[in-house]
Parts: sequence; structure tokens; C-alpha cells
Amino acid sequence: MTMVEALNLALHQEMTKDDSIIVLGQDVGPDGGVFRVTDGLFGDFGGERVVDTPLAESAIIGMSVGMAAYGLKPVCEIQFSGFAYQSFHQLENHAARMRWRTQGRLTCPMVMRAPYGGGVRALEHHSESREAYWAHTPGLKMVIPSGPRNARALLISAMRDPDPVIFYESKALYRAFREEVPEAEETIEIGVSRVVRPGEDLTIIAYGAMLRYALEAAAELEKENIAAEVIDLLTISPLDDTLMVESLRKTGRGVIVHEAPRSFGVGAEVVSRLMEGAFYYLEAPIQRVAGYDVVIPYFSREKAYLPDVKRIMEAARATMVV
Amino acid sequence: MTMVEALNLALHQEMTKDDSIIVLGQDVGPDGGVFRVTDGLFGDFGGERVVDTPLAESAIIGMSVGMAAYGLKPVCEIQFSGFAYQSFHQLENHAARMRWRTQGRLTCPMVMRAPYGGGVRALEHHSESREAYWAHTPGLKMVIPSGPRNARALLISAMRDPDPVIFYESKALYRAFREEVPEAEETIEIGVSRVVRPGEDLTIIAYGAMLRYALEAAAELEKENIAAEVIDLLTISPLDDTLMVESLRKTGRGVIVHEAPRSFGVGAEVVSRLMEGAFYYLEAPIQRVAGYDVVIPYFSREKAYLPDVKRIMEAARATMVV
Amino acid sequence: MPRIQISIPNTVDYLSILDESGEVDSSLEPEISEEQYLNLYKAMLLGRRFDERMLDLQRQGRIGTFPPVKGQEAAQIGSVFQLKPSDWFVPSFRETSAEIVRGRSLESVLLYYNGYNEGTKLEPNQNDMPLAIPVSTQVIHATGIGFAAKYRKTDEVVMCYFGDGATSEGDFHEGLNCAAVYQTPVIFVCQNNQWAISIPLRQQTRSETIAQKALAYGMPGIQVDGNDVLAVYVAAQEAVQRARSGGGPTLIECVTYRVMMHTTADDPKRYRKDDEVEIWRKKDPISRFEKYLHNKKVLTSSLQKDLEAEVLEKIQTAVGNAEEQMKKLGDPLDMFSHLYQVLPSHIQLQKQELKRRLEVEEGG
Amino acid sequence: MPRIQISIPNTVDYLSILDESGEVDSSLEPEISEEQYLNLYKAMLLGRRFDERMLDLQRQGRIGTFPPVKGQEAAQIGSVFQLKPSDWFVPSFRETSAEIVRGRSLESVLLYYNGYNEGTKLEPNQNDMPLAIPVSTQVIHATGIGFAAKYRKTDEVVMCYFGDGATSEGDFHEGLNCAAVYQTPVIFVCQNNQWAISIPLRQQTRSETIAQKALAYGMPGIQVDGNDVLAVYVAAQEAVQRARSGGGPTLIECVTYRVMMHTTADDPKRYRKDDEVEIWRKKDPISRFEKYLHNKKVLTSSLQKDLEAEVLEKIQTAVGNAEEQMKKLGDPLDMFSHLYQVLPSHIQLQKQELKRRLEVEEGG
Ligand SMILES: Cc1ncc(C[n+]2csc(CCOP(=O)(O)OP(=O)(O)O)c2C)c(N)n1
Ligand SMILES: Cc1ncc(C[n+]2csc(CCOP(=O)(O)OP(=O)(O)O)c2C)c(N)n1
Ligand SMILES: [Mg+2]
Ligand SMILES: [Mg+2]
Repeated sequence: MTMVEALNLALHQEMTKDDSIIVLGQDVGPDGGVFRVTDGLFGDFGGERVVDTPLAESAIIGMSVGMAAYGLKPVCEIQFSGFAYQSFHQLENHAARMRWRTQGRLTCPMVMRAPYGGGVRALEHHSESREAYWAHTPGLKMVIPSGPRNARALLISAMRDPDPVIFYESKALYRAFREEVPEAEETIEIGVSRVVRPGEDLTIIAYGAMLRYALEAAAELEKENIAAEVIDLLTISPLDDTLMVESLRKTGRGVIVHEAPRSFGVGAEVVSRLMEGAFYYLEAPIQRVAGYDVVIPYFSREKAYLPDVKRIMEAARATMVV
Repeated sequence: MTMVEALNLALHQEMTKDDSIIVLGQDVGPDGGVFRVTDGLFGDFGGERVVDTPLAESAIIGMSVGMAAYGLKPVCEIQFSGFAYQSFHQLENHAARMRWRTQGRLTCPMVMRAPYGGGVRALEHHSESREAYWAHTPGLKMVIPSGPRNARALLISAMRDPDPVIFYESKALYRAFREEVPEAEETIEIGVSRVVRPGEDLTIIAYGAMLRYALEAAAELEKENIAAEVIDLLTISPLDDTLMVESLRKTGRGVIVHEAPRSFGVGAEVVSRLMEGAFYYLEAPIQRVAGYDVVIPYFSREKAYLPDVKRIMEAARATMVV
Repeated sequence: MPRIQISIPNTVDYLSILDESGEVDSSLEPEISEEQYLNLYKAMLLGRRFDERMLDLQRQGRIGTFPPVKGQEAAQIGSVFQLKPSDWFVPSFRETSAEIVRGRSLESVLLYYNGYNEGTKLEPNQNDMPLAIPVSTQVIHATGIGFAAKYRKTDEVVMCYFGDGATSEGDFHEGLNCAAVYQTPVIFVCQNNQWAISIPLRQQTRSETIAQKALAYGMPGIQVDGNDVLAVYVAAQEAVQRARSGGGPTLIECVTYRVMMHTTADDPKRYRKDDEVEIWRKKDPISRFEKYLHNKKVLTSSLQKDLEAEVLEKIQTAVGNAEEQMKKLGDPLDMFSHLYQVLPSHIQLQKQELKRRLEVEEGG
Repeated sequence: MPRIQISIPNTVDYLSILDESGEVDSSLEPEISEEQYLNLYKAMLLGRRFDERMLDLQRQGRIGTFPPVKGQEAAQIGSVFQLKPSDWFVPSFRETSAEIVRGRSLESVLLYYNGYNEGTKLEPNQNDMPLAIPVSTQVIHATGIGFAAKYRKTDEVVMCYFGDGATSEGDFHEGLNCAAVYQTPVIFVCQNNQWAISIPLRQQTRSETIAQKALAYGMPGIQVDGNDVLAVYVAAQEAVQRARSGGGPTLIECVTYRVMMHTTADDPKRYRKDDEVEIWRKKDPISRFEKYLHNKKVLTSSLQKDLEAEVLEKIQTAVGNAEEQMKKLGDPLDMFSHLYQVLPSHIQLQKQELKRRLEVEEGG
């Protein structure tokens, strides 16, 4: 199934099990969400649990905080991650702090789902990747799946997490490819990354829509007799230090890939963790392949903005030079 | 004079010169701002130019965007940086993009001033440092002075900058010490950092309230025969790569200090730039001395949260071990 | 120590002049010159035909996603016609018809929906904001521009557009509240087209009208038949006069309807009944205005034909021009332009990297 | 095709029962038991005396900055008394008097203003939100809690507090709009104390009353004399009954006054005249209630003295307790508690680092 279908399956299965889950957001009801991720839920669970909201992002997050404090599990949708900033204060001031502030009496087990990233010829504000904002915010967790199967598993885990989880879904992946997704439940522990291709010579770290490019680059590099290990971060925060440090201690060379702007992005933290954990094993500077430090251009130029297989390969080769 | 007085002087002098400057914010009028940075401006320039606003941060930034598009130069105050998130979307969606979106027809020469940081026994939300949010946002500039004299000079430069500048002012520094500030105009180019103490053995990079601690640590380290070079970033974005890379190429050892949470913070970007520019000169991993990845605790515990001279010295010594 | 009903100084009117059958209440009819009538009509017609053409282009894959205007021409044209060039126009994202009146070229619209940043380029001296996609954010800009115009002691006014959904956002509230506090010369034009994507008005707000939301700000509000170009014209005229003479802001609710899909990516069959759309099709703003102009003898069948031809010709030329232009545009290095007045050095390096990559690719 | 005034279904009342001289409009007097009268009075008195004591403590450097309640006791106590323990209470930051009624210990307040996170600890089963410092953000939480209470088919209601300044924030708007759309059982209590730090009401909004802002949401609104505990009591009772019986939310504006500084860090002399304060001192909510209770023979001089003593005793004990507790608190490692249910491993390392540093410091 596609990633859209896999996410829908996760919601459907978990809502069936747990009547404290409320899905809310703009157009999540009869319309099924602008990307159809909530398709059919309104029919199956009714308007009390699948709640169309007024056009107000701060309200979507703020109401979720209230519902969560009460004991429900809101799974809210922000229509595009570029419109989550209207609710930044609700996330930073409250979602991230409710457990902390009340010393555990009230908690905030909510999931904020939001489509992110470029590549679907969308209008302005519909193609941003700014996961670093949330990753830098103590009290939040930040998760990004890279395909249908792990999307389903991660979303289930996010819905069961006792704390607030920001869940970014790559629009470019929504219908890009299909994967078999078992009917039976799967979860992926939040905070755990995965080696999706083992290798000895160099480590490519990626997530979300960039993972496919990393894998393609690894396949190409193989032809040049370079064995690249590929890590799928899956969770951006908390970062799985152990896995990536281990890999770099082995390979000594690394590339981190994301489509978000390069500076002050997730790549910087990955580099720092690797510097801290694997400095004496590094053979070359870790390369960052990222979006440029500009606003992602309107869609006719976005291809040149987004990282691609070539850029990853160039960076990989650069780490191999020395 | 104190930093509060120096900032006030900058505003006063520049408003006298340039009638397109409008100061706006909560309580900036007769009250002179909760920290008195705008003291006396209302009396001297009147309510048309020193504008008390309703309690609405999105409106403060959004009106500034409109004023700037019209051709004025709004210098707005967000009462505490912890309340800037209510206006995050106005900054990210519009202030940062107006020049870009209109291909230069409309611009956004505005300054957002906001007190940041801990150390003054304040209530929740009054002690945060989240400069990384703005630094990660293409189209914005991010500036943090470390004392009265450079605060005055940087604020003048910020007010003359053709693009939006986020200007964080350390509350802990507002009245911490006095410095002579010449009546005659001084500016500091935005994007330029400074070596404030030269040294050969190691580089300590800091900014804002942390600079003093860096200097104190350097003085202490001198007693141990370690010559620390201290760099005051002054501008967080765009980072002055050249200066810091040069320093690290010389010293081979570095510490970056900030009070913001460690992960995905400014330190991560500094580490990455140094990895990229000075990898082959590095003798030891660059150390990050930062706030912990928790919400800054209520004030009885904030001292333990904030970096101090001891932590900087420990980190410095750690870089010297090898 | 009483319990009494508070009387609220501002009242909220409803205004309709030209009904859907083309009948007019002559006591309310505005004074409009024949030329102006024709200008209004031409602008509405151009808006309509361009919208239809864009839908074709989109279906053919020649432009990307766009939000059709169809059915809202009276609300847009009746109001924007009250502006002088020196006034400020602050659109949302569905004001293509009004933007064209303000001088935006059809070419620029086509570039925009083909993903070229050049499509939001504004001309020197054009006192317009570019379109704003994040809903309601532009409402506050209008207040700020109005503040600036007042500070500079001009008589400029600002006209700001948004939808019914937009009224739920905090920014709507902050923008109107501040405009009232500072008495800035802003006319807030809500195109209440009954839907915000799939959300009908009654799920957007429990308030009976949007116009009455003005009372929360101590501001005059008026609800008009938004498919009646005369009513919109009159309400906007009153509001502009008030604003220009220092009387502060006004909220105008134009009751209209989104006859088409939200954007071309949307499928309204999922959430609304065709019957509803049919009812509103009969209230079409253009055909009732045509009847009226025919009755007034301002429009004749032959003139109407000529105007149709003129409009189609203009659109045809623009489509050709835009497609020519696009062949020449698209240098990806332009993504580094206009972000800052002076590009910071680390981004210059990124630009050089991209340049090198592009050269390699061309070479390879 | 008319021009007509729109009639708005909801009306906005003003209510006052007990005036500043202690006179009562007996036709409006609520039925309250003698015990309840005394409870109301005791709660107001405790709020007042504790506030005064905190000011002393602050001036002596024994607690940090805090926002005094003085003058707003009737608005807080009259309303919060309508809640059952199972109902939800959503405060802003100036509701200390009401929080105490809800069961917050004086000790906890003192810990809070001394910078201990333990000061916002909530007890198990306490259906209260902790205080919210970012203005107006809590308004939306109340709507969400109300939604949840309705979803769970309980009869719980939610009472949410905020100031006049808070009504300018977007969150106020979004919270009330959504509450009306979903008809959640929420009572929005605005303590209009005329000032938001240095900003007077007329610079906060041009709306004549705050109550009329309810009309923007199709919600009933009422303005009451906020220094009249009976009026507040009645208005809150009506609103709670409406909410509990499925009638949806209400906005109550309590017209009161911030007699003291905004917080102890503020100097009101910079922006307001003493005359104004003097006028409001005469409208004090407690002394007028005392007169009323004396007239009703519910209160006698000796009882009043006893109550005063009881209250002061309680405060004295709490101050002692809190100061004892604080000696034992303050382990900085606690900053790592309760951020997540399970602390991520990289933060555990940070905790260990701090632990080690603290041990070194203790050792050294
Ligand atoms: C802040 C924000 N949230 C969500 C969206 C996605 N979105 C685009 S248009 C729209 C509905 C707008 O409704 P309305 O204001 O009534 O305008 P209309 O589309 O009817 O013209 C939504 C939800 C957006 N663009 N901005
Ligand atoms: C979002 C936000 N902006 C600014 C502040 C700073 N601040 C604290 S209280 C206050 C005034 C609040 O006024 P009002 O709502 O009338 O409540 P009152 O203080 O009168 O009780 C301000 C501006 C804040 N706490 N939160
Ligand atoms: Mg609409
Ligand atoms: Mg107030």
C-alpha cells in the first residue's frame, strides 16, 4: 500500500482499539484530509471522534493540549507543516511542558501530524522542512518515517507515546511507492534509528524523503566499489546516538542528508554528536547535503534546491578522497 | 552606562535622525518598557512614533511587516523572547520573505528586540534562549550583543539594516555592569564576529551573557598556562565563518558556549562549520557547553542549568587533554 | 443595581440593491457613469474568462494548482474599484480578478501558477501586497500599512481581502482589533463564500453573520449581497469615504459562493451537494449585472460580443506571452536572489556550489 | 433588495446587585445559605490577607516577583464558587484567590513564587490546570477540556479566567470561537481590571464592553459589576447551569480594578494617576460585602475578628511550612524530572554530568 494508506490503516486500527483517540484538524472529516490520510474515519467513527475544526491552528494544538490534559489522546493534523507556526506557542509553551509543569499530574500524549517537504509542485508554504524547530524544543519528540511500512509502525508508536510527538509526513512519499504492510500490528520504538543497508566504507544518514536517494546513491557507489552503510534516522529527536556513533566508528566517513536548510539544521546536530562520539575515528569531515539556506523556491526551481542522488554521491566521494 | 541605557541611547539617536523609525510594543510608551529600554522616548517623540500596542504579538510583528512594506522602519519590542512564538508565523511567513517574494519591490527593514536568557530570577517563560529558531530561518538575521558598548553599536546597525533583524538582549546583562559608551555614533557590521582576547592554545566561542564567563574562564586558564582565544560571535546568523575557522586552524581546540539547550542549538552549527573549515587542524573534539536539553527550571534551580565559568574551564581542559 | 440590556452603539446593516433576477431597488441605486459601468462589467468578464481558461490550462497540465474565483467577481470588482492607484491593496490568494484590476498582468498570474517566483514580482510604485497564502496573516499587514499611511498623513486607504474561513484565525482578530484601536484607514472585505475547503460556514463560526464580528472591535460592520456588484460598490464606497476622512476601519461581509472546487486539487463532491451549487449558480453575479446593463441600455448584444472577443483575445495573448517567457526563465540560480539585499557569504558559497553542479550537468 | 438593520439574536446584559455602599437590589438577590455566605466571605478574606502578606514577603526578599490580586476577590470568588470539585478550573496567572478555593495550598503558592517547580505541582484528581503565564493561551485549553468532558458525556463544566488584555490575543478569539462552534461547556470569565500592565482598556480595544465580544461568536455575554460578589455569583450560576445542561459557553465580563501594581516589579506611578486608584478603592469588593453581611446579621464584629485571626494564623503556618520545605527542596537534579515519562538517554547523560559537577562542588 501507499504511505497514505498505511497511515490511514494505523489510525483506523488504533482508533478501533482506543476510544480516547480523537482525530482533529482542518478537513479531516468528510473530506478525509487534503491528502486523504483520514479518509473513511469520519464514516467509521463519527463526527465526535473525527473532528473538523475551524481554520485556526493555535486552536487545533491548544484544544489538543486541553483534551490530552483531560485524558484523551488527540491526534491532530496541521494541513501543511508550513502552517504549524501559528501554533508554535501552544507547542512550546504548553504541549512540551504540561507533564513537567504539573510534576506528572497532567500529561500531553498527543500527536501532531503534518505533511512536510518539497517535490510535489505545491504553492508557497507547502514545501517547507523545518523539523529542527521542534527537535530543538525540550519536551517534544520529533519523528519522520521514510516509507509506508515504517510510517504505519511509527504512527502507532507515536499514538501510544505518553508524551507529545511531532510527526512529519513527506508529501513526496505519500504516493511515491507501495510497500507491503502487514495487517498485524507493528511498532517502531521512538528514539531508535535503523541501519537499512550495511556497509564498511562510509555512512550515509538520512530520513524521510531523502532516504530513497541515500539508498540509490549507495547502490551507485557500490558500482565504484564503495560500500556505503545507510542509516534511516526515523526519530529526529531524541537522536539515536549509539547507532550512528557506532557506524561512524566503523566507517570513519559520513554524509548526512536532509532537505531542510543546511544551517542550524538537523545535520548540524548529527555532525556534533558524531564529533563528540567518534572524533578519533573520523577520516574526513562529515559532509552535509541539505537544502540551501534560502526559502525553498516556487516549484519550477525546487528540484535544484532539493538534495538528490548526485549531490549525495559527490559528498560521499568527497569523504573518500582522503 | 548600563546596557539598558546604551540601547536607549541608540534608539534615541537613531530616531532623532530618521523619522521613519517607529518603536512599537507592549508598554513601550509612558511606561518606557518593562526593562526601561524605551524610557523617555514617548516624551521625546510622542505617541505616534512610540506606540503602545494591544496585547498581541502576532499583531506587533504583522503590523511591523506592513509598516516596513510601506517604507517605515519599525523597531518593535517583544516583551520577553518567550512570547515571540505567538508571532512565529509572521516572522517566518512574511518578515523573512517580503523582499524575496516581491523580487525586491517591498522590503522588510525591521528590528525585533526581545530580552532573552536566564539569571534574573524571573517566572516561567521569562528566561528562555532560543536563538537557533531564528538562525535556522532563511531571510532573517540574528544578533546578540554582549555588553553596553557593542549593544549600542549593533542596535544602530540593525536599525540601518535593509533586512529583518532579530535582536536578543540578555536580561542578565541589562544592568550587570557599566561600560563607557561614546556619545559619537558607532556601528558594528552585522555578520562580523570579534576576537576579544587573543590566545594560541584554544578558542572559546561565546555570545550574549556567556561572553563574560568565557572571558573569566580564559583568565583562569591563563593561570594554568593555557592561552585561550575568546571570540564574541555578536551575530549568530549569518555566522562569521572566516574568523572562527581561522582561530581554530591556529588553536586546534575549541569550546562553544551558550545558555540555550544543547541539542540542535547554535553550538551544533558552530561545530559543523569548524568541522567543515578546520577539520584537519582539530586536535580534539570541540566541546559544547550549553544549557541542558530540558526546559530551563524555575529560578531556584536555574543556576545549575546555566553554563558557568567552571563548566567552561572543564570543557577547555578536556580539549587540552590530548 | 440593575439588570439591563446593554445598547451597543454600532449597528450592522444588510444591503442588497440588484437581485438575482436583475431587478433593482432604484432608491438604493448608486450614481455610476456609463463608462464606469462598462469598466466594472469588463473587469468581471475578464476575471471570469481568465478563470475558465486557467482551469483548461490546469487540466491540460500547462499550469499547476490554482484556486478558481468563479462566482466571486462582484465581491472583488465592486470593492476594488473604489481604490485609487495610490491606495493599498492587500489580497489573500483568491483575488485574481481584483489583482488584475490593480494592474497585475495575466502573464504574472500564469507564471505564478507555474511555479515561478517572478509571478509575485511587484512593479515599482505598485502599492499592493503580493498574495498571501497563510490564511489571515495579511489582515495584520493591512493594519500596519494603514498605520503607516496615517503616520505619513496621506489620505491613502487600504483594502484587505480574506475569506469566511479566515475569520477563525487569531490574526483576523488581532488585525481588526488593532485597526480599530488606532483607527487606521482599512476596509476589511470578507468574501464569505460559505466554504473553507470542506468546512461550511456553520462549522466555522456560530455567529449568525460575519459582519457582526465588527461589534467586538467597536467597528462598523455591514453585510451585503456579495453577488450584487452594486451593493458591494456602495458598501465599499461608504467604507472608503469613512476611512479616507479619518473615520477608521470597516468590516464588509460579502455573501457569495465558491461555485467551483477550492483549488484544482480539491474534489467538492466529497463534502457538498450539487443542489446547493445549483441554487447559487442562479445567483450568478455577472448574468444579473448583464441583465441590468441591458435594461439600462448600457450594454447591447453586439457590444457584449465585442467585449467577449476583446477579453478572449487578451487572454490568448497573455497565455502565449507567458509560455514564451517561461522558456527563458527558470535559471535555478535565481533562487538566491532577493532573499537579502546582500547575500551572506556562506550562502554565496552555496550558490557557487549549485552553479558548478549545473555546469557539470550541462556538460555531462 | 433592502437596506435593513440586522437583528442579532444574542443580547448582552449588565448586572449589578450590591452597590459600593452596601445597598442591595433585593429583587435580584440570590438565595444563598448563611454558611455559603460565610464561606464566600472567608475565601475573599483569605485571598486578601494572603496577598498582603505576600507583598510583605516580597519586599523582604523572601519571595520573588508576584502579581497581586487585591481588589479582584469578588470576581474570582463569586465565580469559582459555582464549580464542583469534578469541574475544571483553568486559571491565568492572577487567580491566586480562586486557586486557593480550588484546593491549592498556600505553601504551593509560596514555593512557586520562590522559583520551585514544585509550586505548580497538581494533586492527583485535581481537575485544575496549572497557572498559565503566556497570556490567553489557556483559553484554548479550556475549550479542549470542555470538548473532552462533553465527549465523555459527563456533566462537568470548565471555568476559564483571563484579563482584559488577554482579549486582544488571537488565542482568545480562537478559543471562544471554537467553544461556540462545538458548544462546549465552558464559562469564560474575563476579569476586566482596566489595565494590562501600563495599557488602559481604551488602548486595548475600541469595543465599549468586553461582554459584547461574545456576539462575534454567537455566544451569550454578560457584563457584571466585578466588585459585587453577588452579581458575579449570579452570573456565574446562570452560565454554569447553561453549560451543564448542554447550553454551551458564556462570556462573563467582571468589571473590576487592579488596585495594586501589575507585579511587584512594576511601578504604576509611571503610567496612571492615583486619583483613579482612589475612586476604585472606594468600590472595594470586601468592605461592601462585609456591610451587606452585617446588615443581614450573618456577620458580627466578633465573628469577623475571629475569622481574621483564623485567616492570619493559617497564613502564618503556611509561611513557616513553606520556608521549612524550601530548605529541603532545591536539588538541582530535579530539573530533569517530569520532562518526559522516560528521560531520553542523551539527557540522562546530561543529568549524570550535572550530578558529577555537583558532587565535585560539594567535595571541593
Ligand atoms: C494558516 C493556514 N492554514 C491552513 C491553510 C490551508 N488552506 C488554504 S485555503 C484554506 C481555506 C480558506 O477558506 P476561506 O478563508 O473561507 O477562503 P476561501 O478558500 O473560501 O476563499 C485552507 C484551510 C492555509 N493556507 N493557511
Ligand atoms: C503572550 C504574552 N505576552 C506578554 C506577556 C507579558 N505580560 C504578562 S501579564 C501582561 C498583561 C496582562 O493583562 P491582562 O490580561 O489585563 O491581565 P492582568 O495583568 O490585568 O490581570 C503582559 C503583557 C505574557 N505574559 N504573555
Ligand atoms: Mg471561504
Ligand atoms: Mg487587566
